[in-house]
Amino acid sequence: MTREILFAGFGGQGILFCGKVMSYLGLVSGLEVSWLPSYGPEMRGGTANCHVIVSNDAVGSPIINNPTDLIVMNLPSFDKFENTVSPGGNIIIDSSLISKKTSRNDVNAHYIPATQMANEMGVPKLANMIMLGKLISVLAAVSLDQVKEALEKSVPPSKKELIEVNLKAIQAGYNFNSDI
Amino acid sequence: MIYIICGHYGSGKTEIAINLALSLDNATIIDLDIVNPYFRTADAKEKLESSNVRVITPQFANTNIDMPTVPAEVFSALTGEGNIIFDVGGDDAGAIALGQYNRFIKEKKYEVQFVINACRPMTENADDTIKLMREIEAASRLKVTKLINNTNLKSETTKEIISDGQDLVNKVSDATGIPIGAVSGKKELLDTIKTDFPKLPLELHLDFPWERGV
Amino acid sequence: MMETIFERPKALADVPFHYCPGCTHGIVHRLIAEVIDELGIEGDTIGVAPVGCAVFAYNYFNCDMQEAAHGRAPAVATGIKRANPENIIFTYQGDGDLAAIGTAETVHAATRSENITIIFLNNAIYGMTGGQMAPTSLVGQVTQTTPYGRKVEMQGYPIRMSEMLATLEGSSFIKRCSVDSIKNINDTRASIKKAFQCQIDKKGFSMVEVLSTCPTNWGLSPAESMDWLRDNMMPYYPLGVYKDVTGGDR
Amino acid sequence: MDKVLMKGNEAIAEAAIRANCRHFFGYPITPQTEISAYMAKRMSKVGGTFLQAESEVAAINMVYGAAGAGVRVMTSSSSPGISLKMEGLSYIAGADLPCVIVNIVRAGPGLGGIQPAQSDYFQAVKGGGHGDYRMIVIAPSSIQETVDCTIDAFDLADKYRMPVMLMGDGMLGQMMEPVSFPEVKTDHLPKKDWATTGTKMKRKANIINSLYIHPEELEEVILKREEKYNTIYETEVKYHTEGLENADVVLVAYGTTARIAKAAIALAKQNGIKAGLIRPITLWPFPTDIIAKTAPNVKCMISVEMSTGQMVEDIRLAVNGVCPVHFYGRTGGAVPTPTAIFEQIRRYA
Repeated sequence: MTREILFAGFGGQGILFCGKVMSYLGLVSGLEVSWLPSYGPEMRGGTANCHVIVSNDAVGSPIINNPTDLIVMNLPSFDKFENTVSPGGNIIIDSSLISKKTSRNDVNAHYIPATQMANEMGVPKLANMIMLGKLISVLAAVSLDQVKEALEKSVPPSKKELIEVNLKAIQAGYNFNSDI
Repeated sequence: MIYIICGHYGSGKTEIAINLALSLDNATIIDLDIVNPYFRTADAKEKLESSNVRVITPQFANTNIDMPTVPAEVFSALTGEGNIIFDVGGDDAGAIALGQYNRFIKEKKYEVQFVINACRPMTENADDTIKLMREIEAASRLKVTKLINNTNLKSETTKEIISDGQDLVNKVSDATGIPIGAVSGKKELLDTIKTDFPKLPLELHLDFPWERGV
Repeated sequence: MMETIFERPKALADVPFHYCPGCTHGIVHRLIAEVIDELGIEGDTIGVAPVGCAVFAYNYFNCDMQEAAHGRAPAVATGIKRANPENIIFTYQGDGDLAAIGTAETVHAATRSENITIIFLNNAIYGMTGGQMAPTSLVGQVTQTTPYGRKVEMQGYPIRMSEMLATLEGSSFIKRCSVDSIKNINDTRASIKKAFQCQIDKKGFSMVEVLSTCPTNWGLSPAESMDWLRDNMMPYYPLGVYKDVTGGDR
Repeated sequence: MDKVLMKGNEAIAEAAIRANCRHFFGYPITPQTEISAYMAKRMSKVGGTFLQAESEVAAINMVYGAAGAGVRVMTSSSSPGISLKMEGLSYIAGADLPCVIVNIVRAGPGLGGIQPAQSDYFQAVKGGGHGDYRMIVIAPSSIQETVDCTIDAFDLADKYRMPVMLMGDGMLGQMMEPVSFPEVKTDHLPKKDWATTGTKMKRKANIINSLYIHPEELEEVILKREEKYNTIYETEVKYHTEGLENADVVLVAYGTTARIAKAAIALAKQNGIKAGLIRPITLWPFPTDIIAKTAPNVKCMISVEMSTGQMVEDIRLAVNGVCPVHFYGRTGGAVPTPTAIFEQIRRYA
């Protein structure tokens, strides 16, 4: 099993953090992982993306050219990466920020209004965790205990109190049924 | 007698100083070139010493160190007997180092020989040459007493080149009233020219590694 | 019975100096060695030698020494001090080293209040390379690279390092001295001692600037050089204490 | 669990601390800044020194001073900053001081760009600074290997009294992978009795210096150092190979590029082409022997680099005309793709 997951959106949406939690999820599940961010000017407000590979085998190239899973949180990233997704792969789209639908019929599209849900929950910054919850449910590979363990490793000790609320957001995404 | 050999960079001061030292009895040659660490009296030290010439050089001459410190021995040589030849560094920059010995030099009989090579840039015409000479005089606080025509293009020197250089040296002499001491050059060439001035045939002592015999 | 009236300081190595006759490097080396003896710190002292005429300073002291690249002595000293804060570190630098190529290292060592001592020889000329303009060469001074005299519009003004470093919060003891007379030589010795004491007391950055001569490149006899120093350098570089906060706590 | 997820830059910093490096002098530059940031946080907690210097020039000279004083010391930078450190590096080599320099390479020349590159290969292995000197250059290709190589770098520096460079690219510095830290031992290494720690009036003064008055004296010192370099060439070469048996085409690549090359080799296999990989881990000393030994058995070799072709020259020297050596590279911060490398394999197979 190898998942090549591309997270993409605006700087400030927590894209890199989202990928980091996913990497820790792989780590606590005993898998090989790699996490590669885009860095530099993009980090300071432009588009941001990161490549996460989770695999049973040693990770070769850490660069993803054709993701098996794409998580997009803005339109430019959707336009840029939509066609790179491997056939049979997943695209998870924040439908409160991207009104377009995918034109591809060889991938599974999951539309979730993550930003709107986060606002309604009173945690506007956690749309990224809602998206991650959706990805976890799509991949159906891990337990919530493992998610909690991964969060504990990703969040610095000074911000421990945020673990619970992050977990709630992940759960909301996990439970959201976008496929009706 | 103190002979001070000065002039423009690359005018041939060191070769003239070495030849002069070899021609005199009881001679001490002082390498006072604080400007350029290459092609200096120290290169001919062995040859000079085997001909009984005392050689005083900056202590780091011919080492890896670019530090032209002048040795205290110079003062002792100046207070002793015999002939002293100062091989001075190029231009006024090189002549500055003479300044500290001014008092000692003036107490003795001395000659300041200004070497001219008309083939060198910055001494191609009389005005520039005189200007440079005046700068050297100011830096050393000594007056030039003789001009030496050492015009040459190294191995490509011809008698025409020497005679062109003589025209320049004559002009400098006329304008300043400083007498011409000699025309210098390789003996074979000097033999081919006619001149009213004394000839100073040179045997060359500074060479490149590829010119040295095995 | 003979009485010893002149003795080589123990911290000074038993080798002849290479300096030109009349050069003041020798005097200042001796003063540093005397101070090291007086303070009894030879076994703890590490000196940093510069590039410049004092490039061989590492041969002249009996303490451990490091040679530094041109201008980098304060950075090298910082590295040594941070590796072992109990050692006493001094740098010995000329004007080109300290005030031109190494200005950044000097200023930042001072502003960090790096607990080191700098002995700064200012003779207004580059000696090692044969008499070119120094950052401290005076206006009008003729050097190999200012053949028509240093001109403000071309080369700017000579830099006063003691005054400049004294404005920095981090400097603790800054003094300008001279070695042109017995009285001033004694004062320089006392100032060097105070600078080392400042470091021993962990009070931060100290520097003693010493106005010095260069007979060879100035084209003057040693005696004339001393006159030139007094007549030309002292008016522009006044002697005195520019900073002294060693009395209280920082 | 003994594994942690770390960025390459963080892993280098932590590995250095585990290797008992307690002195770090740095200056910020992308994409290696995390090393400084990590050191700033961690050094004070382990009783070490982190100092942000006023420039790369000052930082490397602080390294010189501290190395001369006998401690394990490190600095890190990225390409333009490494250029500034070259003066100090030459002095460190000339004074036989041990230290570790990290170069997280970005695109050049000049200001270039912050994206990953391997275009500092020449600078690292052929000199950069002035004079006859060598530097051990190690190029890891995963974060775990980065940890191991950092620890090795300190040991090699101390063993041979010389600067060792750890060279990664921006991608390796920025990416995260799980790592574990081995236990570090240093008791097998020589004592630093040459260091300037104060004579305590019990020994002769130690002098750290690279200046020699007479050419013959300097020549002798250099030739002695050359003997040391020869020993290193004989004993410290490190590389990794894959699928060399029966390979028609062999890729030679290091660092991140080697991982992309692996993906290309997998593509080749799917298409029925037998390709192998030689991955130099030490760039100096260069794995000349394995390349020379492999050359007669293959159709050709392809050097894959993030440059316009630098390591390829050393491969050609090693191959010495026995088989063709081709080059494929991307530069300026662009990264080769597995597909593009595979196209090269297909072209020459």
